[in-house]
Amino acid sequence: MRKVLKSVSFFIFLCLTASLFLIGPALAGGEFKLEDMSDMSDFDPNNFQNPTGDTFKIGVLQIFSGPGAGNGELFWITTCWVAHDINKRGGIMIDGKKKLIEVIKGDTMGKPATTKKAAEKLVLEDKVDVLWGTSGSHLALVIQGVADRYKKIFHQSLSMSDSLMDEKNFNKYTFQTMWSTNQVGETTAYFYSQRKKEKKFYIICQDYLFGHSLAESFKKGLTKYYPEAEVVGEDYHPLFAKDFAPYLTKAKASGAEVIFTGDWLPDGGNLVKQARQLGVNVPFANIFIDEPNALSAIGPEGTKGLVNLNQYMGDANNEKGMAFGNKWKELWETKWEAPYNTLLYKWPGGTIGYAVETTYWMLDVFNRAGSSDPEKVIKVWEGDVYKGIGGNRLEMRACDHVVIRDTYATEYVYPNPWFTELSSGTEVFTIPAEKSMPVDGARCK
Amino acid sequence: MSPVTAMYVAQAIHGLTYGMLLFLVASGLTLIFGMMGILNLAHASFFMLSAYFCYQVVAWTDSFWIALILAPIGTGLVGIIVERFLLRKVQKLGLGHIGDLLLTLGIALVISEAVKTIWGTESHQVLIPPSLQGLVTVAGLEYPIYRLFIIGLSLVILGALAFILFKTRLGMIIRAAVSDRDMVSALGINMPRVFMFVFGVGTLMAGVAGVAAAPMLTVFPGLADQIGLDAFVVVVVGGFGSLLGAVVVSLFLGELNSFGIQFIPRLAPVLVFLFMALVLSFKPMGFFGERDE
Amino acid sequence: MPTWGMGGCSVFLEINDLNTYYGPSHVLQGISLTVAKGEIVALLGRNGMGKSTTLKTIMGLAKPKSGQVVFQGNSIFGNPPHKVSMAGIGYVPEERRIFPNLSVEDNLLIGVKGGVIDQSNPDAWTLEKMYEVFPSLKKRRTNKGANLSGGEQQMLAIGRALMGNPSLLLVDEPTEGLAPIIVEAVRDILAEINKMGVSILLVEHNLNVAMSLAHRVYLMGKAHIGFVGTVKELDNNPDARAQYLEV
Amino acid sequence: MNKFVRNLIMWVVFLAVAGAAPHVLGIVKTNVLVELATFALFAVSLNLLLSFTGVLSFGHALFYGVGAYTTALLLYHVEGFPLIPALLLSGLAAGLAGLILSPLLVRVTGTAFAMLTLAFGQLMYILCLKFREVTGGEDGVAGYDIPPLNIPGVASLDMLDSTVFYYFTVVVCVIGIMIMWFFTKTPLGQVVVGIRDNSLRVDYLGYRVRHTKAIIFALSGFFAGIAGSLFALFQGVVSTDGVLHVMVSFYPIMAILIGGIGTFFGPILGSGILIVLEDMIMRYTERAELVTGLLFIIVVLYVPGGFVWLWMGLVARFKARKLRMSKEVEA
Amino acid sequence: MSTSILETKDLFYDYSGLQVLTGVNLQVEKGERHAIIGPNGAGKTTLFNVITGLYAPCRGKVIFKGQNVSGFKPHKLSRLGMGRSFQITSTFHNLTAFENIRMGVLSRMGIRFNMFQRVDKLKDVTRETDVVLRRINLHRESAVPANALSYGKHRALEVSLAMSTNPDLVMLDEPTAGMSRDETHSAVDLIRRLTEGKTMVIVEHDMDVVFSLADRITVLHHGKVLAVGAPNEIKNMQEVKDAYLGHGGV
Repeated sequence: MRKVLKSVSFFIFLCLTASLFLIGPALAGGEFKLEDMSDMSDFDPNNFQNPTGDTFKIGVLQIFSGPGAGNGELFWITTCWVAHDINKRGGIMIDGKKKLIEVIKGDTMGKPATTKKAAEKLVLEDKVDVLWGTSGSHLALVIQGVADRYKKIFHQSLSMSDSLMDEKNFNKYTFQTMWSTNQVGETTAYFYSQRKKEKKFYIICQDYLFGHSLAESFKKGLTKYYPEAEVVGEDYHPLFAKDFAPYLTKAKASGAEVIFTGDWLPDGGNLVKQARQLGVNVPFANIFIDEPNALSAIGPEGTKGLVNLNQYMGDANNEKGMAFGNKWKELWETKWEAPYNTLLYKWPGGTIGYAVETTYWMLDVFNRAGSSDPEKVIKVWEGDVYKGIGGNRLEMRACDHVVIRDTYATEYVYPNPWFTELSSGTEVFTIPAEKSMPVDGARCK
Repeated sequence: MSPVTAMYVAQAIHGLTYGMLLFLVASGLTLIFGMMGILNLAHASFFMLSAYFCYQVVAWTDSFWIALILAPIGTGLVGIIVERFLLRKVQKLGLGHIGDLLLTLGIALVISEAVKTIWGTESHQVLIPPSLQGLVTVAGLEYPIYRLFIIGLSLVILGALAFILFKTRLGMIIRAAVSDRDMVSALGINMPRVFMFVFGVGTLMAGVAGVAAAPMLTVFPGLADQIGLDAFVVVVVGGFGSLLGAVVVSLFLGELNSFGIQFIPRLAPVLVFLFMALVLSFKPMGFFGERDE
Repeated sequence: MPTWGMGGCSVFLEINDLNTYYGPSHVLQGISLTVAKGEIVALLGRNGMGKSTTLKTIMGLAKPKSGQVVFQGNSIFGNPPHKVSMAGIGYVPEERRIFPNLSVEDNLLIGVKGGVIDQSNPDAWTLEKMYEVFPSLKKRRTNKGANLSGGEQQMLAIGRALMGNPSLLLVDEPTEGLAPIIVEAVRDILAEINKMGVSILLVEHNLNVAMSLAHRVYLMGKAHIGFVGTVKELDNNPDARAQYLEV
Repeated sequence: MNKFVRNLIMWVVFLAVAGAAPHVLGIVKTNVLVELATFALFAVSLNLLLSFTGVLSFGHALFYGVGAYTTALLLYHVEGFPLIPALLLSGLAAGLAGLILSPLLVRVTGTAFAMLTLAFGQLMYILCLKFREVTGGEDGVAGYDIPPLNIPGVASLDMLDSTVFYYFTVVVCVIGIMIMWFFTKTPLGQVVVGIRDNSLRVDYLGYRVRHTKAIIFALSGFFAGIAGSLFALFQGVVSTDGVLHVMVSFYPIMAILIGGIGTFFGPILGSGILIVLEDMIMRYTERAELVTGLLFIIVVLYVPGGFVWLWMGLVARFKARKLRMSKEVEA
Repeated sequence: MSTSILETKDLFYDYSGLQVLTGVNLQVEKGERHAIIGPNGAGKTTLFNVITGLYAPCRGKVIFKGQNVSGFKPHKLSRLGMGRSFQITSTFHNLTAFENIRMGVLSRMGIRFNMFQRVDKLKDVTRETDVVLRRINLHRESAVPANALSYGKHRALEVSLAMSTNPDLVMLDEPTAGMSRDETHSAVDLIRRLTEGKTMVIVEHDMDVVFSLADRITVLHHGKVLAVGAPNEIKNMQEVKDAYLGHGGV
């Protein structure tokens, strides 16, 4: 009797395993479907209502106070948006029942010590299921530590440093959906190598680790794809610098045709603004100077010719992305109040776009894992492929948990369908994923 | 002018622009210290506050020029209120620098939070007025009108300040008070009121700098950080209470910034503090300073 | 010769039982004195007895703890210096305290109440009148205060106080450290000012000067008044002199 | 005897409360206490300068930073470096920094001292940003393992356990603060207090003021370094902004001012108020700095000198009243 | 000559151009009580400051116990056996009377850098301090902070502090400044008792004090020594009277 049972169960086991192998690939991977999206007309970011009861909790770690508090606001709306949408769809399947999504703030204040405290509070007191954030690789590193220690999934959605997932820092609970500095460098170099219009580059970056590694990766990218190009000068300025004129004067005198900058705001905006004021009309290749409020102050003329490099251009890329963007824009026009009524929030372009997209992905992964048990989630997310808002392919590299995806470049023109106040990109140049790969983590070698 | 010469000349003028802006902030700081002995940690916050006022006035009236007048005045008024109702009380308590320090740091924090509460946390933009946009070309050197305007404006303020200090009775009183304020009050002059005025003027000048800087920069809550520290260096190196020191060191730091970036960009910020440490180690009163305390 | 004595409308400045502390040090222990209108009163005594402190306390530069200070019928006890000054008391401090970085003329002008010279009042001090009385200052009117000689500084300090048209002048050690010839000049000027109707409370260590100027004398011992009388009375009282002044 | 009993009771209460805390409060709040203890140690070390030597340092973060970086770099580069030596070496490194700077620092007082320390602090901050090959710049040093505390033959304590680490921190901080307290009671401590009150007189009594000051800078630096080392162990990451930023220097000053300047235990009270308040505010508002700012203003206006003085004033008033009442009763 | 403990030779000092000491020759014999008097601005305090090492002389020499000590720092002079008090009370005002005196006692015992023992456990220091306090009649106020003492007692502490290192030569700068008559009286007693068998130099304006204490008097005028002599001689010198009472007398 026993034997029979044993063989039957073995048989069943075999069948199950086989079916897993057969069905697995079909199951693996999710997709964002616009038609599934709920009616968002009642979404109010100013008064976001968290569900109560037994919920699935996202801990959003960002700067919510101090000088950088604008960052917090920006990403708060993106996570709330996704939560609202998913909640209206009924939530996600966790441990056999549908759970609604709750979003909880964790204020990093931009400081490592506060970040640790905030992350630990989210994990231990609020009992979040996943940590989400954050700008600043030194802060991301702190959160990785917390994630590792308390065995929580950390959806690292906003930091770009390659070193975060290298052999030293890798931890299996962290998944990096933000592209990395190496990808930026290769993307930029590849774009210019295909265009073959400009040959002389000047680098102006912020004087800290991120700025330097971005500059390095760009130079590496040039040697790889565009050896005939020349870097005619490079400068690194302190964060929140006041006067960029000395750098710009040097850049102008160097005869550069393009200035490559990794500056984020407000530095990036000030850089372009002061360049135009100084009559330095060299185009900037950039990743963060796509903030419409800052650009509108420079005006359509001054923003013409800016080349923006991005991991997400759903708004311009294709119909699907456009459709999603229009839904967002309608609400922006009709519903939202300050601070969400400025140009920054008009289109879910670069920054907002990828934050929304990868948050959908993350929730989809949990849904498919059917559990918030990290081990199960890791199994699902490693090697997972997801079709994003514009139908673009996102792949989570199994060996080191970094995203592999196509990247994009666009040159700003005027007029354009998006803004009347500034130039913006219409034509998008796609850099295939294999041309802009994240650095191989140790486990991938 | 050859392009290389043009570059150097341009760098020199950049240094002048930043130096003059710095002077506007530092001169108030040094006057307040020289006369009242107050180490005002909130001074740069007034710079930022004025930039926000400027943004607001431009939003209401669409005129940079009205903002250029109203924003510094508003800032000066806030300064006067702070002096009259907070600083004066604290000075009476006789806690010395420590009291001023705690108070002004508190004020700095409150201002930066108030700004966020009123205007939000994101960056705001102020445009250069149309009449000051564009470039002028002199001897082959293109230079933006607005930056020249800043230099001109600062010179006007410097001139006005010099006029007040050296040609008016009030200036006489201020100069006398820097060396002996008790004696001044024994001559029938209401020193508390003079203090209030000086504090108001000091913050007003920081306010002018704030408005002048607004169109070049972004108005955001972290606006005050770097210029505040730089202004401190100016005051310390120039000598507490010395306007001449403030002028000289502001311009020096401005040029150090420009040419530091030109020649040794990686070390420019180190230089500033190394310079300050050296000066203080061997001349604790600063270059033009007369008094400690 | 003005009358002196307690009470009456001629009493100009009246100090009663004044106590002042520097920290724990009780530097004035119940000082009482009066100055009548038009009078020169000398406050004498050795160093460190509290003479300067008495003047400073009247002026509001030292904070008194208790007592009365009545000037022209109004209490000025505990008033800040500028109010005391506005009430009509001028102050010529010990060591002159000239503003070193101001010109001579500015040093004078800063003493003008409200900054405007009252042209309607013929008795009001003007720069012209001042230069008449102090011709040496006229020559050096554009010089910085720091560059004056001791005598010139003393003249300037007196002139500066006079520019406020005080009716009472507190003068602290005006002849200290001056050459004999200058001492004479200072004495003459103080006498002249007094003739113009300004009462003077004088602290002086040079007995010669004090005795030749004053109508009345107070001698201070440690923190207290030890002797009051006319110059003549002091002359006739060698004990008091020996106790409070001499070697 | 009375005093002895009172002290005994205080210690028992303290040990009971401190011992029970992690079991009552949970990890997050226990970690707040760890932060508090470290910060208190840091503030007391600064207070050795401010309240006992009478000089105001705007650059105490320098020593804190040196301590933190020493620990981080030691643990990062030397496999299996033991805990206590790391802690002590960090303190020594910071103390050494104090000694090295002392020839310049002893020459000045007052504002000049404040500004000179500010300059050195900022110089260190910028140098650490620039030498990113060593310090990791903005990102800092991370990814080092916190070694267990090995007491040979007795136990090996796992410092990754929050509760264990809490006890460890509390013990280190209490010992550190007690040593500093002890120091203020030694002859040299007396000389230091004398220097604050009247450095010229100290000179005239035959003491070498500058040497004495140098020792106190080194000592203050040592304990600031220990505090920095604890920070490094606790955070697992040491970066310029975290340990060398100018606000790191200002914060303990605020703690001293709020707690009670001129007293030994005031800074501990001040640290408690600041840290606990900040933790509470952050739970309810994003305007934490507004509350801190208002706190500073209110303290300086209404509690000048800090809460310890307020308390002592109340006690004095209470005693005076009791005395008066007892006299009335007698009458 | 050989008996003089302190000597200055042709001492010059000026404050940025203002000549204060213009060649002072002073001799203080071992064991004597020597007073320096003179009108204000005669340079008494400056002379004190130059002798005690606060200022270095521009020219001339200070010889203490046969050694040229010009330009020596105060702590060095203190260790050689010179003490001083100040005209403006300069104690450790926040410390108690006991702690004040203990500062001197510690220095005398050479305990200057000890940070390994509690100071209140140093029995001999405590005992010695108590002895001093009793001698100056402050033992009842030993726990009172200096600035809470009555003025007279505070001054007494000032003088005692100068004596607490047990110097061979003590320099007292106007020890009775600002005291009431009664206080002055007891201060003179105290000084007399404390300086028994020591050498003392005193600057004083109160002539009662000077004449009741001093064995010898030096009169300083315009930065120079005007006269030296026993009290009675000085009293009767015309030039001294002139210097004190103004030109020509009354």
